[in-house]
Amino acid sequence: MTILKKQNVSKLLDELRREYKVFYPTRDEEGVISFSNVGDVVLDYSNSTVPPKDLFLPQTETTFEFEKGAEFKLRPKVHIVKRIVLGIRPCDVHSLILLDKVFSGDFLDPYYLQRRKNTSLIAINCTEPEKNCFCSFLETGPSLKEGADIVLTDLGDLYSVETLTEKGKELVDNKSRFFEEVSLEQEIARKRKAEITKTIDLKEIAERLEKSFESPYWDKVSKKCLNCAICTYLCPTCYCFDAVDESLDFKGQRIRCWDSCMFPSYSRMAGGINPRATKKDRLMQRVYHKFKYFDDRYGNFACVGCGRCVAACPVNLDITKIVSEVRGD
Amino acid sequence: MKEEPRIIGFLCNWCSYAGADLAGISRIKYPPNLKAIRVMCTGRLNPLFVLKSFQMGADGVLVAGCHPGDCHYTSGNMHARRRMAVMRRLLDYMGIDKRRFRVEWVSASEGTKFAGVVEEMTDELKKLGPLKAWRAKNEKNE
Amino acid sequence: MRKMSEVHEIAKIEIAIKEHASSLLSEGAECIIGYDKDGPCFIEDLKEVDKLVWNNHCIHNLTKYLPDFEGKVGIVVKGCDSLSLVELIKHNQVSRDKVFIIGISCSGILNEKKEKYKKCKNCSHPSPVIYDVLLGEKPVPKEEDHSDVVELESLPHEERFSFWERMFSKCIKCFACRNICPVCFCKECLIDRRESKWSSKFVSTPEILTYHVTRAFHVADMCTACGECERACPMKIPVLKLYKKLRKDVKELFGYEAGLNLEETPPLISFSEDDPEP
Amino acid sequence: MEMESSLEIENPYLPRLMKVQKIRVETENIKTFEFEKTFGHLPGQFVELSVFGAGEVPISISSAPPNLELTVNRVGIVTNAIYDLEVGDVVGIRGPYGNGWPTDALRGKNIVIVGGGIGLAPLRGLVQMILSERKNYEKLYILYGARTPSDLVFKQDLENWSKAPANLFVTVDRADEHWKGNVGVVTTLFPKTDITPENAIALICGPGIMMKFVVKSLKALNFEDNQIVVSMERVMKCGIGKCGHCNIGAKYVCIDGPVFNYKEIANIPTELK
Repeated sequence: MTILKKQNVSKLLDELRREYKVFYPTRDEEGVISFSNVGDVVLDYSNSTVPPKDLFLPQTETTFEFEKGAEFKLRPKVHIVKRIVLGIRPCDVHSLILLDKVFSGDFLDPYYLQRRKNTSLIAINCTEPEKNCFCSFLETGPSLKEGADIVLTDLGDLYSVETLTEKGKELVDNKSRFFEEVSLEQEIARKRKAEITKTIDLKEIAERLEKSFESPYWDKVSKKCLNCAICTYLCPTCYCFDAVDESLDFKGQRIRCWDSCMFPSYSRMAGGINPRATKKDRLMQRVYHKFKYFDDRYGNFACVGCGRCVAACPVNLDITKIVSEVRGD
Repeated sequence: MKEEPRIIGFLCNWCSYAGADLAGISRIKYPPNLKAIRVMCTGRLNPLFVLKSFQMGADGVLVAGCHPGDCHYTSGNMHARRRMAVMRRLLDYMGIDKRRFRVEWVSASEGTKFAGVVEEMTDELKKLGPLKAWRAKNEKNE
Repeated sequence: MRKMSEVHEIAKIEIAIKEHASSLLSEGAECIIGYDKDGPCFIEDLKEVDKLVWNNHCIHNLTKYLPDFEGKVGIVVKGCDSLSLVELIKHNQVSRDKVFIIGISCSGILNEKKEKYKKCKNCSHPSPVIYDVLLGEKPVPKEEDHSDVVELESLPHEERFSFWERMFSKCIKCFACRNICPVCFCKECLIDRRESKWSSKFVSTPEILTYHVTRAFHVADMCTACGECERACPMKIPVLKLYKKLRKDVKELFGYEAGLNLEETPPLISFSEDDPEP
Repeated sequence: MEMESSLEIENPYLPRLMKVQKIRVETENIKTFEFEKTFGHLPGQFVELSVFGAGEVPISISSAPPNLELTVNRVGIVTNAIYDLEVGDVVGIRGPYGNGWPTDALRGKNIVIVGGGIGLAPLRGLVQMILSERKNYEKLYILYGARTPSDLVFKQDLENWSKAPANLFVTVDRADEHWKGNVGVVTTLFPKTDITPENAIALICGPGIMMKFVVKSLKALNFEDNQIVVSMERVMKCGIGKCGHCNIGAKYVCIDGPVFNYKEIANIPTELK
């Protein structure tokens, strides 16, 4: 099998940086983990505070610039840079597979798809999940079988390296001096198996949700929600965006930025009518969209079990609890 | 070319704006660095006005209104005095030097005082240099 | 670790909360806002009173939820939370006679690692300043600690700016700090008003600075430093350092501290002839 | 940084620049804008209309092809900017988007068209199309209601339709001194008609609350869910099924709608709010 010694990681990183813009997990002074292309690489992390989705769907981006004048100009701004994301977790890789479904289809989204096409993923399997991780229930982890180009597994002082795509194979071949071929069958046995302790009951969830549109359960459970956007902004599968114009005089840009179904303004129409006017409507939309509507449309739950929304909610709203508890009666 | 300091002045309609006018018609020389925005009263000033000015490229902000006790609306400037005191300290705490945000009381007859304030402030801002940090950047690194 | 006597104290408080909740509900209260094992909870049914707990998960400032209710409610309020409640009453968001305050003297809430929450470490008001019934032994109030503010004040301007720049460049504009704030009770926030173009949806550091400074200024004479904003922040931005500065300044300039009594007029809606010059 | 070959993708977010050719004032707040006849569309489809600097909004096409007319009510930032446009001004247009009215299914049927306020806009193109090939359809009822006589849109069309082979009924919620017609909400028109569900399809567009009550009235007349077709309005940002805003159940109003058979959405309780 192919291995990568831990002491070679930073050398490999330096080498990759010559050809690619490389993003990897970093930890700041306050302990927040996010993907960045500067700072020290941190691979012994459980999961990043912010998912790497912003590398593909940035929180804000300019879709085009416009210039009014004698001649009216529109300039689209699609970024094409070769990139590598190193150290992405299996759940987050799966979130990208879900986002791919949204941003392709009858209409192709060039902004997202260009980034996807030009980015290689070097994932890292989970050996020490967080207490809020429940990926095993959604079959998105803790080990990765598809979606990345290369998968690493922590085996103590080295990583085992599996290539899942042609692109991944090429990458390893091109940088072969950083990798070693060894027979390490006994090491595989040493592989720590990730223990997922959190549970979610997904049994008949579609039917249960179908039957509980009118359930008083929602009034109860939504009362403490603050309608902030933590759960949606930290969710690796939430993709909703807003588009607005920013301009001064004759020049300006159309930007798109994340939006959240938790905000009242998300569904409020000009003129003031809001089809989802209450906290309850908004929380229901989030849960139904993740565990029913998205499944009806794309054939998957829009949840990868990363547990970020559970961990970060300031009032302890727990989607696993809601999904497990909700009943039609 | 050295960048000239840019000052946004929020001037009360009933006093400082007229004071600025008087400085003009009396041909008192003062630096052209101040762009005046007339407000009906310093009490009208929302903290956002000041923040937005810095964000849009101002190096300094001047708020000028009627002397305490002389407000056209009785007490607008008295309220402003409290708010601006808090604002000034807050901005300083956030890294905007106190000298970049000035509050002055200038009556309609004080053309000379107005010119003096602008001159002083311009000189001070020249020494401090441009305030680039707060200006809106339009592109996050990709 | 807790001492044995403290454990008893905690258990006694929990029993008392349940008793008060029961009697309030049977007297016709609409709801009891308290804590269950999952955080904030809203008890409307006598049968559910047993869900109420008093333990180390009770970190939330429940006064945030009070303006949602119209009828008579009972609420569990810690020392820090009581200051917010004073502000809510003062600013006509809650009427005093519609709320029964179950005040709790609290020695600090512990997090998962069994350490005191950051906001509890330098608690200046462990005991409620307003209550209908007071549970727990009354600890002595401490002087509010502004050492972190003073420390930042002593740095040069550039360093202060780069501190805030680094902090706020992390902000994802989830608005949890605003939405969890008990004194951010505006029905529609200025920052959300797209018509006025004062704020932009473009997420850039100056834009984020503007949001936080605007919010800080708006709550300058209402903020009680309850610390919920900082606790809610998923990016661990020390926003309280900003609000505490305002509390400190407002105290120094006008001798006013938010949350301490119902009679004093908030300084930023009043003035006096001999106010200090800006 | 090394560049890799770009994907050959047409950018669906990039609007086509078009000039306003004609403007017609409909009411105090509503104007109709006419553009070049450059695209084929189906009645009931919509476009994303940009006024650069103000933003972009979805606007339904109010004319039958090949004419491109957009009727806009000023309610928000963007629609106010549209309202202020002058002939010759450049705007951006993306589309046409959405499914449009099920025109094929209407052939040989009795057609009941119910519009409320500016909700007549997406229906106007349909009426124009039906009238231009009148023999392909059976009876045609047009029921239209607005708040006051001065809120009635397409007054010239209403005049023409009253003389055309169609049963036109117009009502206003509040009359003024000159109004001689019906007074009352649009559902009060049903008893004045001889509408039956036999071989009929009803097509509705208007404010949510109006559609809710029209559906109720139609059901009282024994219309089945699948004989009722509605055109929905939601917040939309992209128009192409990405941004998530117009989500209703598993459907997106922008690509699965805006026209829905009532059967498709009847089981979701939030649908016609």
